[in-house]
Amino acid sequence: MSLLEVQNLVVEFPGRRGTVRALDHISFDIAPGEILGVVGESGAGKSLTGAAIIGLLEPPGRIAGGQILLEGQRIDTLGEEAMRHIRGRRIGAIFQDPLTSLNPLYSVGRQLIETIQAHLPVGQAEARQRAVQLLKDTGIPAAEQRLDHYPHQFSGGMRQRVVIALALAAEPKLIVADEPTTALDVSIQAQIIMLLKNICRDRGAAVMLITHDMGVIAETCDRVAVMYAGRIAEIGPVHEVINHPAHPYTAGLMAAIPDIAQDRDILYQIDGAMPRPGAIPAGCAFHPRCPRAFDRCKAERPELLRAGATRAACWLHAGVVA
Amino acid sequence: MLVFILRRLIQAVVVMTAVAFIAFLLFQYVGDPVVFLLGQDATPAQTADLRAALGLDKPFFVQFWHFLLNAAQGEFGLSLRQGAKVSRLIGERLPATVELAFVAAVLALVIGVPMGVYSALRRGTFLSQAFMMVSLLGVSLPTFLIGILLILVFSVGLGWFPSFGRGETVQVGWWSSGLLKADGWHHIVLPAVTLAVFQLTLIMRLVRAEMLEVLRTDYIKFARARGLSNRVIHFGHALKNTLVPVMTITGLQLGGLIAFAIITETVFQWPGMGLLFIQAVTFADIPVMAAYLCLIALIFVVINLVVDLLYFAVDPRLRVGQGGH
Amino acid sequence: QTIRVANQGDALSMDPHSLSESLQFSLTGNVYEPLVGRNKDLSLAPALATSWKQTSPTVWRFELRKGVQFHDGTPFTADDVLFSFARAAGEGSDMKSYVNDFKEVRKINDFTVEIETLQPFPILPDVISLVYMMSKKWCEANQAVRPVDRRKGIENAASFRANGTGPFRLRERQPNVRTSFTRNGSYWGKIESNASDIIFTPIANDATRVAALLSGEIDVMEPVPVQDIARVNAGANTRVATGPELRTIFLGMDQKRDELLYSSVKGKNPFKDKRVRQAFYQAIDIEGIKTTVMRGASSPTALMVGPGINGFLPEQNKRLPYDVDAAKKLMADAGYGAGFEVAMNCPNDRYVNDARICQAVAANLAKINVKINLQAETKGTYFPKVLRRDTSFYLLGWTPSTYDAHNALNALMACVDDKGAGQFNLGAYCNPKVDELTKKIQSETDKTKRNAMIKEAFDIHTADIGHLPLHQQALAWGISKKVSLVQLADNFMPFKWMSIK
Amino acid sequence: MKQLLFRWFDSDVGYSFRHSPVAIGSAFVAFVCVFCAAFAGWVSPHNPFDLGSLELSDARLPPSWSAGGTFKYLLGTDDQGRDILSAVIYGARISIVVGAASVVLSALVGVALGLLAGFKGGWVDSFLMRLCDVMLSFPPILVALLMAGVGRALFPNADTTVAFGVLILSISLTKWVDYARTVRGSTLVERNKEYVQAARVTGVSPLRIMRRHVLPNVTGPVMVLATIQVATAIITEATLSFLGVGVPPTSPSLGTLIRVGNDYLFSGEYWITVFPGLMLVLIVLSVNLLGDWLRDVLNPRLQ
Amino acid sequence: MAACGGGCVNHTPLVQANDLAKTFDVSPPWLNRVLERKPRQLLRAVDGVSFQIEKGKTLALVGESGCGKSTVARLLVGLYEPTRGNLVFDGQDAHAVFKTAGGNALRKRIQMIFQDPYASLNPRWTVEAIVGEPLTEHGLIVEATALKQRVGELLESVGLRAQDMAKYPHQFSGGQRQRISIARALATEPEFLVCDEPTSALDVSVQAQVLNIMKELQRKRGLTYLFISHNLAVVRHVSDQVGVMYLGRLVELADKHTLFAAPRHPYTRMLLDAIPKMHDTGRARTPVQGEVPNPLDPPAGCAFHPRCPHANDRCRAERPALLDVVGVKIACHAVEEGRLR
Ligand SMILES: Nc1ncnc2c1ncn2[C@@H]1O[C@H](COP(=O)(O)OP(=O)(O)OP(=O)(O)O)[C@@H](O)[C@H]1O
Ligand SMILES: Nc1ncnc2c1ncn2[C@@H]1O[C@H](COP(=O)(O)OP(=O)(O)OP(=O)(O)O)[C@@H](O)[C@H]1O
Ligand SMILES: [Mg+2]
Ligand SMILES: [Mg+2]
Repeated sequence: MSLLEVQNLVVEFPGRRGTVRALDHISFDIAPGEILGVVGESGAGKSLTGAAIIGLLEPPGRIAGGQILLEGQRIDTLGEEAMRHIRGRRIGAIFQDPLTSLNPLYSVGRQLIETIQAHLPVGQAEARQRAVQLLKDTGIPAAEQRLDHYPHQFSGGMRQRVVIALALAAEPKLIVADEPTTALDVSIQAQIIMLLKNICRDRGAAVMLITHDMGVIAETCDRVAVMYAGRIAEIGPVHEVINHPAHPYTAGLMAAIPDIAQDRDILYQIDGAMPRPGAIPAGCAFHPRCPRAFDRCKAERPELLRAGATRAACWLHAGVVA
Repeated sequence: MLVFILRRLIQAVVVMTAVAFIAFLLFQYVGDPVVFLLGQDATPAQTADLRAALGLDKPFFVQFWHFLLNAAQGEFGLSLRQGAKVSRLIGERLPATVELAFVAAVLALVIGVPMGVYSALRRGTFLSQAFMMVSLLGVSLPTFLIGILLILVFSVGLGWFPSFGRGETVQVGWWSSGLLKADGWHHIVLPAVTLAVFQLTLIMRLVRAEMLEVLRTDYIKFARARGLSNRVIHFGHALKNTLVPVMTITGLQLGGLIAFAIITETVFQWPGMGLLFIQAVTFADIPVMAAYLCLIALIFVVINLVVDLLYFAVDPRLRVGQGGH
Repeated sequence: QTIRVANQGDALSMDPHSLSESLQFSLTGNVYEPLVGRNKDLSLAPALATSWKQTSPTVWRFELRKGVQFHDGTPFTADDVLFSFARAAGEGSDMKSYVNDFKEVRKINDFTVEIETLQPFPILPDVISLVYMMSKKWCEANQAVRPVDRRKGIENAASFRANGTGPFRLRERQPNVRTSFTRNGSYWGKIESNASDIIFTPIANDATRVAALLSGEIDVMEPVPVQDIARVNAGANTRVATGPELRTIFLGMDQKRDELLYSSVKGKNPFKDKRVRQAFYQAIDIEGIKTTVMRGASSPTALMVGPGINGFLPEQNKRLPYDVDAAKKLMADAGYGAGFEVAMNCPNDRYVNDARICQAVAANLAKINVKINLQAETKGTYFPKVLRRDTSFYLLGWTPSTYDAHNALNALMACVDDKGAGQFNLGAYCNPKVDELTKKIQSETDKTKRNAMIKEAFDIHTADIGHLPLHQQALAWGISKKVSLVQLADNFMPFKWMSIK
Repeated sequence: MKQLLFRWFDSDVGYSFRHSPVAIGSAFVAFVCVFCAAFAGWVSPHNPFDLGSLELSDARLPPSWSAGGTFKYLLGTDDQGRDILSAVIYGARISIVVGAASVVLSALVGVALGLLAGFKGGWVDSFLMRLCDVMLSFPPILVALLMAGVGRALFPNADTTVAFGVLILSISLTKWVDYARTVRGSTLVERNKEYVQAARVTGVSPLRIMRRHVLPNVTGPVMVLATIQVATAIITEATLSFLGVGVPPTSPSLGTLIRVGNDYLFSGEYWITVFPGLMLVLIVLSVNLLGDWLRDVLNPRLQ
Repeated sequence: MAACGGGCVNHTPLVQANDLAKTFDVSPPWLNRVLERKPRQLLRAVDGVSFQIEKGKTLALVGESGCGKSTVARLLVGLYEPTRGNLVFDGQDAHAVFKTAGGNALRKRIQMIFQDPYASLNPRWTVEAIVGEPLTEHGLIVEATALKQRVGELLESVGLRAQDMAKYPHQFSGGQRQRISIARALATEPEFLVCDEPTSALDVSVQAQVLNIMKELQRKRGLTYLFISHNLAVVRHVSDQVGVMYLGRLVELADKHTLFAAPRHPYTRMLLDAIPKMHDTGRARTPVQGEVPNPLDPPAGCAFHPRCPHANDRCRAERPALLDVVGVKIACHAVEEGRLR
């Protein structure tokens, strides 16, 4: 059974010009221990998906359809209090900027201990013990002393390690990591990704890794979902998606990335820009930019269709199924 | 830390000299004390005599220099009008004002902060809207009108509270306290409420605005994501962070309370420094006015210093010298 | 029995010689006493002197009361009298003008003193009724030989403590907060009061003071704002005692400058024209001001002094009629049919409803096309300005401190010189006849002759329309119905005539 | 113009305005107040500043609906026979003018100095900020009180206009500090934004950068501050006139009217103070609410 | 400069930085220094950087955050005055010229493109005003219709439409904004463009659009670029030469092909190694340890030695100079000594 199952998730923002649909019928699942990458352009809805899963959509955003199942239990309809026990305990979260994710006025230890005690029935001393262990596990030297330091006394990479420790404090089975390395230096990014990957593997936690960086996905994930304009364009095993993209958008994206290993005079470019939510064209959202669009794309919205080892929301693959 | 305090002290001296200078400059224009000292039957010769005797005929800078010299020793001379040492007059009046401001500040904080927190947490509910409206009403009415209305209702109408004065006081050293007797508390209610209304409004709105900002920060979002309870998030994480910026403004407001006390003290015949000052203004009692303004400046400086030190206590980021990047 | 008394202001000091101001006299007058005091009708009464007579035109002899003790127990003798007059005449005293004309104060024996003056001084007993007697011994022991000397920055015990012979002792003094008195058990006379303690509190704000009376926190207060008289009278436990006050409120005009300051008229001074002054006079609806602004608590007057002042004659007190048409005509005759514009100076916290009187006057004058630029301001800035004579048209009030018309003539109506004559004659009205009469009145000892001269001087001034007298404001004391007291026209409040049920 | 209006209507601010009953209500009230005040001559039944028209015999009449009231004076008259309704309308005009003028003045000074401090930095900045500290140690009421005294001494026989000038100046004298600090803060932020650097790379002169680039981008907070300060300025003016240094009594502002009316609270002539008080509350409240709303709308973090 | 007719290859560099350095004084206030006996604190943001760029070529600077890349850029466009060293542009000492009346003429020839497409355009101006500003500022075009015409051309040259000039920046996407920035930079027809991370705030698809335009413009107009980035893949795509910076100094300066084919400096190797490889998935890398040291208190000797696997005592004590090693400039003792190849 999958650990997390998202079915036809719809997220809407009621706004001044009517309701905007920011996520439009998203479905995917994550198996226990699996790392699912989520990529896409800015504004594609990656963070929203994560926020919807941990139940932290910012008002006025709301889940307007579909369901989210965690270990078979439906969690999108839970009340605030019930959801609180899931957050942290069963789903951990990591955000982009480690500096702003930590309360500057409290020591790292206090934040760790309060998280542990919020979920686990342990005393002060044991909680502290666990906190030290967590810091050690995330590779922070001299964990014992560092526990009483304040966030500003840590460097960027160290802070993100602390954030990871906090997310793992109550041993959740799923981690939603929203661009955990974007704010970090290139050299440190690699360290953090490695850490995340290893520590989750050791603890058997599944990860939903949201990122911009195809390279990171390629290195870390088992499967990847490519998002476009609030929809999933393609989802499948990582090397399949990267090496044999089924959706023209994925293909374009891959071709647009300059390669460290080879020279190209001109990069492939997808003209135009991703539509904003609220101005998404009928049919396939990508069709105005798609070099291979045909009539059906303009009229009908494609579902995720099987295309080889992956599934893609593209009418090009309609025949395969039919 | 020590250096920091020293810096502030030096700044304080500069600020206070500037205050004294401006104050002194202004006093040249607010009236002529000699007219009051001499009564209606004095001859011009007497007037000139007294003027010379008081040093009022000297050039401005000479007068200012003398003033500074004396002020540096904490001596502001005799009140022109009352013939008493200014330091003593102020010493007598200081406790009344400080107690009034203190009670008003506590009132404003104790009511204002929870109201602000509530209206930030429950944005849009009826009660929080009502708080906002009521608070606005508080700033829409001039203080003196509020004072008179309170007297009209609670002293004359209902007879619950006295309308003037401090009531019984107890002498503790040189400090005369009204807060050690029930009668003193009885007397302080109306003036303190009057004085608190305006500050309460400000504090409430400030807390609300800051709290709303803090609630939007990443670390609050992350705290939610860690599954902490709302109570811990709101009152542990958010409130503490809210109070950091609120502290500065509140500190300034406290200084403002003492200044605003002028009106309240006038209305309630509260025997504090504000009343002393207003009386001094009407009679152009320059030494009293100058001393009062310098004292106010000093209070502001001290409050600012205390606020800054509080920052050190509250905000670990300011405690320097501990590793970091 | 405690009586709680409130006043708009406070005495600045407890030193009876430090300031010549009526509230200070009134308050210290409960502790200290003069040689010659006053009865309930302000007529002279024996106090520390039992009798006095003029032994020659320039000499007055006083017999002192025997067996009188100061509050500290020292007996009162002629030495104290000599000391007190010397103190009043000395450095730092504000009482100099009262004893200016003294040549010498002589001790005849322990209980007789003589005062010799430079010129004949008919009203000497009146004049010294405010010079209070202090104890020589006590003053010397307490470094209070001189009234407070601000020059040296030295405080003075007499400012905060008091040792007099009066019916009440000063118990506690907190300037501007509270001053309390207790009954003097060993007073030489009878005290017509049942009060054992008096607590005096200044309450500056009118509304607060009224509220305190209404809510029973105080028993006696002064003044009641005129608009609240009805309310206080309607109170279950309170009433207002009203009566005429000695102070006369009047308007003055600049009659000296050739070009009026702050006016639309250029090159001349309309106030030099009597027709203009009279037009102003007749345009003022003094009865209207009495009923609306003063709520009846004033008596319109045609004279510069009021009843209770020596020299006041009721038959002289006839105002020109209020007549706008006549006033318009006078203006037209004077060549100002179209009116003019002039600034008017007015205090707003000195006399009863002062700024409102000015407003009403301005409104009245608007009817004869005179546009008034009213500058109402606090006394702190008002007085320095008008005393510089930096004014064209102003409102002022005057109480002769000697209870004698000469004081008013000399201060308000005499031509301005540099010896103090006409010092408050801010518009510099000057009629040599009046000047001459004033000088004569000063030293005339024959009472009838003297009064005739006063009458003549007033007649001339009235005919000249030298000033525009408005009214005597009324006293209005708010009193708890439990309290009985005597209201004096000079607005003094002797506690010895005050009782409480 | 029409286009501008339309663009405003279509903008976020316009949208939020249309959907906020509070904003609409308070804008309406504020507009009515300002309108009445601006056209006081036509709106009000009498001219309370024309002393010649005052009848002492009509003094202290109650409002028309009370016994003894007449329809000639809808809201009654004061002790001078002044029609309260007209006095309130004219008084509102004076209060609004004083409030608005002092805000404009302090905003001009404050914005200019704030820009200078933020842009120049260095000792200019330090000096100006220390100056602000000094100003802050003077409570506004005190400064205004002293300034008003000074003004009177310097222009002893000033006519009404100069008196107003002094009043406005004394109120502005403390308020500019708020603008200076706000603008300095925003300027420091804006100055380091890349569009300013782009202009500098192009060689645009600092003065021009300040005026054309930085200034328009710091107007948001200034606007918010200004709306709220109009209200406080009106209250300050009222308080000053309570302390006896306000506008001349012959042309009373709302504050003066309230202060004068204060004296009649015990004698039952409530209308002399209540109606000006209501008007004051109405103006201050509506302006404050507008300011609040504006702050919420312009604050991107609260969107 | 020697006159050179069309067709001849000009080997004199257009831009020549000689020992450029910029030091910021970040000392605590005077009183603190006196009382706490702390010395003046100087932050050497750029510490002796020299390079040359030939006309029509692109030099890329890479390095971690805080290593001084932006400071170099600002030095080049005259936003900062160098503390030491100078910049020779087309034979003139640029910073000397900036101060004279002729400064504007030089500014015209050097323009800059910024990182943040949101902050680099004044939100209250129309695109027309933004792009037109350099033109009016330099007095190139004063007449309104001509200005419109020219702005339209500029917009079209970066792939936007002329009609777009009436819009405001917020009506454009990030990529489009960056194109507006480019149009503005091109308005004065500069020869040298300093691009400070022009694509790091952009999505890959948009990045491709911007990079393509930049390359195309370079080809068409013979522009010279200084291109700053921390993305080595992008650098490889756009540059001719690459300089690697670490803590304010150049540690390796080489031809692009040489550098990517055979990185010499351990830091360069580390950077290259840190990049996730897309097409051989699953390969575990050993990421380099440690983080950039505090620039206020840089390590003695070679600033990289705390993180360097090849560091020895000499590295800890002696700072290596940037030396020519077979056509590559390298500042590393290990390479110099031949310990590393
Ligand atoms: N509070 C909100 N109100 C209205 N729309 C919103 C809100 N929050 C997000 N959206 C819209 O939802 C869409 C998806 O946003 P999301 O933050 O999930 O994007 P993302 O893929 O995480 O982008 P990025 O890579 O920039 O983080 C965006 O187009 C955004 O405009
Ligand atoms: N104006 C300044 N005052 C003081 N220090 C500065 C200033 N500008 C930059 N610095 C410091 O100089 C160093 C280099 O900064 P610079 O902005 O050049 O780095 P960068 O390589 O561009 O980094 P990034 O990749 O983050 O843009 C940093 O340590 C920075 O803190
Ligand atoms: Mg996101
Ligand atoms: Mg940079």
